[in-house]
Amino acid sequence: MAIRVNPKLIDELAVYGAEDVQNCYHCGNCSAVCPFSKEPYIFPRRPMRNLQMGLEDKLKGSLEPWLCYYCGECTEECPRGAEPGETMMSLRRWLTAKYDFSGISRLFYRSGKIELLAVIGAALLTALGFVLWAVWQGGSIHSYDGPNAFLPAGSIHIFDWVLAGVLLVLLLTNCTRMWWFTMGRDKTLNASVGLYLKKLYALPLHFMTQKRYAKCEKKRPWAVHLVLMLSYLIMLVLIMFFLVEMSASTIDWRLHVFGYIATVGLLGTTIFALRGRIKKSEPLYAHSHETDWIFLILLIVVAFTGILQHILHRAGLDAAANVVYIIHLMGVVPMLALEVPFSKWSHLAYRPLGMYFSLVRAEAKRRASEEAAQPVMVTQRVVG
Amino acid sequence: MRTGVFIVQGWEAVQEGINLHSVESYAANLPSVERVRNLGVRPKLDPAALSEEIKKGALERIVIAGDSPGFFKPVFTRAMALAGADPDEVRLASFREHGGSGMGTPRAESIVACAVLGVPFPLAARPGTTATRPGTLIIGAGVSGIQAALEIADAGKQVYLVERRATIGGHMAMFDKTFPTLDCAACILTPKMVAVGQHEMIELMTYSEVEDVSGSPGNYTVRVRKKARHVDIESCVACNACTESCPRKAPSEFDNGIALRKSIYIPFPQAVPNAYVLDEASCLYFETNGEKCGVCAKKCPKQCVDLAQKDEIVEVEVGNIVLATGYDVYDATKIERYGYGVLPNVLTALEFERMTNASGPTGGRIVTKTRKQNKRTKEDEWVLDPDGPPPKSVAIIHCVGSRDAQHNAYCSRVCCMYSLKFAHLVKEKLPDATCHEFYIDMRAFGKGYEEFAERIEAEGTFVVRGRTAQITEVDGQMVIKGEDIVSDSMIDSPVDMAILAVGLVPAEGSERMAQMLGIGRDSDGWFSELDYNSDPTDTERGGIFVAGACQAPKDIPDTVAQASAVAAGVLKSVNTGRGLDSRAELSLSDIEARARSLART
Amino acid sequence: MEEHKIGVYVCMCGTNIAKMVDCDDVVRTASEQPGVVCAKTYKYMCSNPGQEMIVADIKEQGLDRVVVAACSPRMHEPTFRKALQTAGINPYFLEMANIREQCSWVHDDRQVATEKARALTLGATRRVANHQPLERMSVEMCPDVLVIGGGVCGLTAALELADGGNRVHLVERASTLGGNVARVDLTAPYLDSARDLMTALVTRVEEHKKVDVLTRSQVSSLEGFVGNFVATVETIWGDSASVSQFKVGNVIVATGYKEFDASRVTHYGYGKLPNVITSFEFEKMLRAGRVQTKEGKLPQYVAIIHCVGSRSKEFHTYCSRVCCMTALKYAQEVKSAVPSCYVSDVYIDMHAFGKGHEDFYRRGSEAKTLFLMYGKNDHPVIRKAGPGDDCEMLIEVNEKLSGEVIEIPADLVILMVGMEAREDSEAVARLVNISRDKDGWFIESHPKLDPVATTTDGIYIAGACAAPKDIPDSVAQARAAAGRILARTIRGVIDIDAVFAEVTEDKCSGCRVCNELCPYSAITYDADKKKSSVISALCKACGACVAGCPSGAIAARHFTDAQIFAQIEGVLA
Amino acid sequence: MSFEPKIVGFLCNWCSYTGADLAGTSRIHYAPNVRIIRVMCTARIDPTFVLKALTDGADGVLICGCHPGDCHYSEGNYKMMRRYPLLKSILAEFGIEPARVRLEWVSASEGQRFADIVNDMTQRVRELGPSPVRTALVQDMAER
Repeated sequence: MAIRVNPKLIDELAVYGAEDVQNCYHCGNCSAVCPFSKEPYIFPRRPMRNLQMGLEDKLKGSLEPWLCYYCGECTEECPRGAEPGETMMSLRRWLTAKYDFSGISRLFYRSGKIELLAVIGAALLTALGFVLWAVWQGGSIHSYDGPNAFLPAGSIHIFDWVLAGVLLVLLLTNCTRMWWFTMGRDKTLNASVGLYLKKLYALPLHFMTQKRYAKCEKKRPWAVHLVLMLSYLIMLVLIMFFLVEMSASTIDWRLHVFGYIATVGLLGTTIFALRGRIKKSEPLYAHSHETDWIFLILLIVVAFTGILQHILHRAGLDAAANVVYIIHLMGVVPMLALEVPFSKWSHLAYRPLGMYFSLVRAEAKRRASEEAAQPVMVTQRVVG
Repeated sequence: MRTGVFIVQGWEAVQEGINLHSVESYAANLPSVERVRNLGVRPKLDPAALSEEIKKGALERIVIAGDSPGFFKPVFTRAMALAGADPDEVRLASFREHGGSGMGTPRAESIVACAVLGVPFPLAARPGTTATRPGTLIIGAGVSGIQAALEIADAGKQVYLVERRATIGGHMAMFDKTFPTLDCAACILTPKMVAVGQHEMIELMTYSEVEDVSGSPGNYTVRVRKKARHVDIESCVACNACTESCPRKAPSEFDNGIALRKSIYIPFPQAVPNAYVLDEASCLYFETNGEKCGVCAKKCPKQCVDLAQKDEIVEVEVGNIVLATGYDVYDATKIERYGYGVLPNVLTALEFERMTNASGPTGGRIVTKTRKQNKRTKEDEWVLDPDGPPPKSVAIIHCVGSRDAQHNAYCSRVCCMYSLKFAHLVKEKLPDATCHEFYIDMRAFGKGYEEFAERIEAEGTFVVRGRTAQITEVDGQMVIKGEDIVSDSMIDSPVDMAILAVGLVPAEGSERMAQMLGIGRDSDGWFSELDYNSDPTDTERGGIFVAGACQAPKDIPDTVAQASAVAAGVLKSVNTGRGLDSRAELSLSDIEARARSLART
Repeated sequence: MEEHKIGVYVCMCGTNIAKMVDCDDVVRTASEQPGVVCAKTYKYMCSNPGQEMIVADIKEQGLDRVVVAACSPRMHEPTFRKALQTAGINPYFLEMANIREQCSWVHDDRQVATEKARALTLGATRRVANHQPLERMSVEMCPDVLVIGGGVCGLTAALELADGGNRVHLVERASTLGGNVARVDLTAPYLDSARDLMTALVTRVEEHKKVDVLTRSQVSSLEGFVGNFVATVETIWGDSASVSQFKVGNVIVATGYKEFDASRVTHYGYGKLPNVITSFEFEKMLRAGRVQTKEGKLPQYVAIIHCVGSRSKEFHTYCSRVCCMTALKYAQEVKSAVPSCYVSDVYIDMHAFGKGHEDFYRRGSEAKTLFLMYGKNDHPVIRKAGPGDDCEMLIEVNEKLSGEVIEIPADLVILMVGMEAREDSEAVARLVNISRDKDGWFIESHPKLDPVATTTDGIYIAGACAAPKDIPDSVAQARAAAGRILARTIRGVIDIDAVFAEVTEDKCSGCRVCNELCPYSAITYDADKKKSSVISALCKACGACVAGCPSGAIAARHFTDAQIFAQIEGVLA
Repeated sequence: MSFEPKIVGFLCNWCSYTGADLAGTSRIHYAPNVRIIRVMCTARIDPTFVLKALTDGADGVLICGCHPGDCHYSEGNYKMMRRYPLLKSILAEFGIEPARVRLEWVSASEGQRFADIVNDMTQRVRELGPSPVRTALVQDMAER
């Protein structure tokens, strides 16, 4: 059955940043220079083709975008300025929007304004909420910790867990949708639960190490990305499990040293990324979607206020520390509540998943073809 | 006729040097012009809105002015139809088409004037004639120059044929076979070269370069530097004694560096003139300012080696000048991913032409380079041994330096076909070798080309759609990486020889030549013709013609046709004694006046 | 038969001959032949040194007959005849043995190939002994030129010649000048105005004092030979026809092409589906400013299909050369006329090879034209869309760049019909006595080095009548043909071949059989002498009369019975 | 070894000889048994040529001209066509198998066709064996 092309999709994707994909005349250069392009996942050319022709279902079901790390080799080598790298990035944005059932991320990606408003809104609500709550539970603005602390760590900790729970639910539903689009829906694919379990190792592995990213010819983006990731994780762990200890007035070096490292990591990498995007130093930074800016700004605000309130508290300026703490929360809440499930940071989940699914899919296909007693699909074809 | 003039700015940089404001005000003052509007850069035009505008102004004629106004014609035509006006009354004032580039604002204004008056520009801007000398200077003696020279000389008219190198024949003389008929290039070219050498109406100046051109159409004075050849063409009998005695070697230009020649040498056995030449650059005698060597002069039995010879400047007076300077090939070292110059068995097309040529360094054997120790330097180096091992698999890579925004955006027109020819030669000489063509579009457009392409595939060459991205060496084995698009697979294959189908680039010195002759070059550096469609061989300057690949990449039949076409341009002026003057010289008022008078009739 | 001093020269042609024929062996056997005083081989006999060797031998050893065993005489007979001339002997004392095209290139057993080469050379050696000295005659060349076809090519040629001072008779079948280009609105790749181009040409031609334009006319006969043709032209005025006759020295055939008839292709439903149109029909729409469906609706989807009738097994194997660029032009024009429209362009290979072409292709991409690639002989299929679809038609394509079988929506389909030889090309070929290739295009005398001349002296072909061509290439060829003619008319005289038939009077019985046999009525009968005689200038040396003459009174110069008998003996010895 | 016939080919200059050249330029291989003699037109081919060839030891004679209608001299090949049956009947009287003499049309663009014809004819004549004329001659020699 012939698939109906949709010439309009290319315009839709342009909104997500794929503005030059029509220039591709399919010389195959990009797929050839890409260190990750291996059968059965050949890209960026193939996804670009599907995009040009508007084969929406194929794109929705494709894992290739998640296998691309945007090292920019393809874009640099493209003879026709079709920006393969940026096209893959845009596809990731588009997919994120497709995975999200609520449609919120679609809104965000289609208009930076809406996202900005949402972020500001969430921030203000957070501020208002915490202040009211602080006043109601009789906290004193002049006390950071102790009995009548303005924002007692214990309660914040509970709030964190509640928020985390909500996020997890949102994220999981989206991930399930991702699974359905890319794996579940495909009738031809019979991947046993065993197979899923067998390949499960890939999930944490790639999540923690970004090991594939290291294969790019350029190492720096990978390093930056890794540092950012790890710093974030450390922070997450500290906040989720040691918030009380962290905000206690006595410094426990066994914990705080991690806090400081993570803060430096976060600040360093975000500043580096910001500088890059402003100067467009790498192809990866050449095109910046609104979402990229908002995300970076939030991150830097959070990191900065995080360390600042800590310093102020140490300096005994509790009132100032509390104010900064509020600002800090104003950054954290939108970032976690909006960015993670609906926008840029959702790829924290989707990329490793994509990697994981791709392994399962490839293996399943391989077994199928073996059963069909066809020649084994080789990942490298030798000519002649 | 109530006319509206709309100015659009499109793609090219043509409008640089054109003051659009002055064009606008000029247009506004033309008779019957009701409305002048600048629509800006690449405007998005809505036919409905335009038709309203036409209705409001009750416009009966539209003139679209700009570098490529044609891109906006259909929308105006439709708007005219919607407005109930005559859709045929949409006229184009194309700055690019009529030489707006370089000619500046007045030219642009004159183009607009013609369009407004409904007169085709070429009619109004037709220069008068001027007395023309009978002699003709042809610069470049490749197949194009040779053809033009013979055509003109056969009519009994004097031709001065200037060639930079020591022999005529150009690139074609280097080729083995020619597509699609596969007859050997030498077989069809050498007779013509011989004819040129023997022709009493052709004064051949090889190893010479044009220094300076002065004068006006029909009456040019050209200074030609005859570089010191140090060998007397007349008395040299090509006995080879000098070469045998010469101690120095240098890479052979004719063999594109895959073989060495002595410092005093003959480019190739069938060279015309069939005489030797001494290359000062590599000569020991000149290196030591005459202290050492000079053996060739002593050894020459006819004493025709003259080491004291100096460059000589000669002046010729001609009526017409023909540019047939041809092309150079793209420098493959600029594309590092293909490893040319690093990997020994990555060849350029011309190198392969010489290798597969029966009279080439390997006697026509297709072999891979072998590692040998250099006697003197005691170092290992890659050498081309005629008895070396033949490649088991050959990859031919299309579009090297062509169709690529990072190198040359244009298509070089001949590479697809000569690549197919290479595949045939490989298959013919090494039936057991596998041969792959990696292409983007197979451009087999000429008479018998498509059939040729089909035949090559039938011969067992694998034709793969997908441009190879890189050639690397994995423990001594050359490996190419690419995508086989149609079969949806990645290619990561060992090959023994890779041939780069390098594109064509304007010949070295084209820029200086253009300045000297006062003609334009396009954005890619090729000489600009007077009119893409109707005047492919004339130029803005009277009495100056372009023929063959120096105007844009071309294959042999098209080149030959252009050469003969140029002969027509030359002969008609020589025959009547009067040739066309320069269009470049025409003033705005001349053109406008002519347009007005034509409009009246 | 008097003794001769024969020289035999065997060319190795690099390795073209040498790799399949043992040239030295051929030389050995040849040198044993009676009369052969020297026999040699050389790498390239046609090269300067090669020719000089022959000249030297003739001078030094007093050779009076020469055999060159090399490539086809069609290639180098003139070259070597010239060499003989320079050496001071009659050029017709040469005979060539074709041991390349008809031996080394077509056999794979060195021994038998050598044996055959030996035989062929022997044949030539025996034949050449019987050669007689022949003199080329020269007749004067009429400067006037007949140009057949009033398209861009014919017009350009006419102008070029007229500007050169020659009188030109321009004959056009139709009632107006302009040909196919006059049907086009804009030209690719720069979208320049084809109308301005044509107006300029036509105006100049009509104003030119040296050009006689004959529209509604066709050449009914062409008598005579190069330099002295007599053309008869019929002009139809309403229902009356007038006949004019004039003398011309040369003829340029610029009859152009005709577009492929789309209704021959069934799978595109042309003629059945109302909104499937040809490129020329679309040109009309553009000129009228009405880019719309038959129902008068604005198309939302336009599809352009390449290579209709070209590059296919069923119709024409060749590429029509201009369609790709024209298609890209339409893509631009549709986008301009109907900005909201989606254009898809279904092609095989994008032939964007000329100046500015690739850039134009890129602009097509920038305008978001959807380029879809189909395989040769795996053509798309068009069907009517269902009521549910938002389009008139659906085109099914096996798309190569994605490997998917896809359907393209279309409200308007433009078929890029290729070029083919005109129906009257056969008649024209016969009229001016030139040959056509398998596709009906006129054959040039050499595809590379002589693209505008033909095998018939004085007849030139230019433009798309020789093979598909775009405007610049046609114009170049038109000028090339003009250049050729100018070169010859300027000299004023031309040499005609010395090979023709002649009657030995005393043998002639006056039976007049030959008179009827001659296709060129070159044989006249002298009633009182009761003898026939040949007008050598008209004779094209076919030899029909020679073979037909019952009393063996007619001899074909250079093809005498004696010569051919000798050759037969030679090849069989 | 098997008997290899000698065949004389008379080719017209404009179509068939060019066709044979094309077979060459296209490197189409075919049997080496044919020795080509160029004539301007098949109309030039006098029946005596054929007889001469056969008596001089040819086992077969191949005559090639332009396709009907394509003759460079407009109708030379028709003249040959008319002459051909006549020729055949004469040969028959001499007891020469008709298959030994063959008239074919080969155009300038039919290199492949020319090669096929040569191969086919060579095969047939090979099957026929040496020409009776030739054997007769040999006996004649022997008797003397």
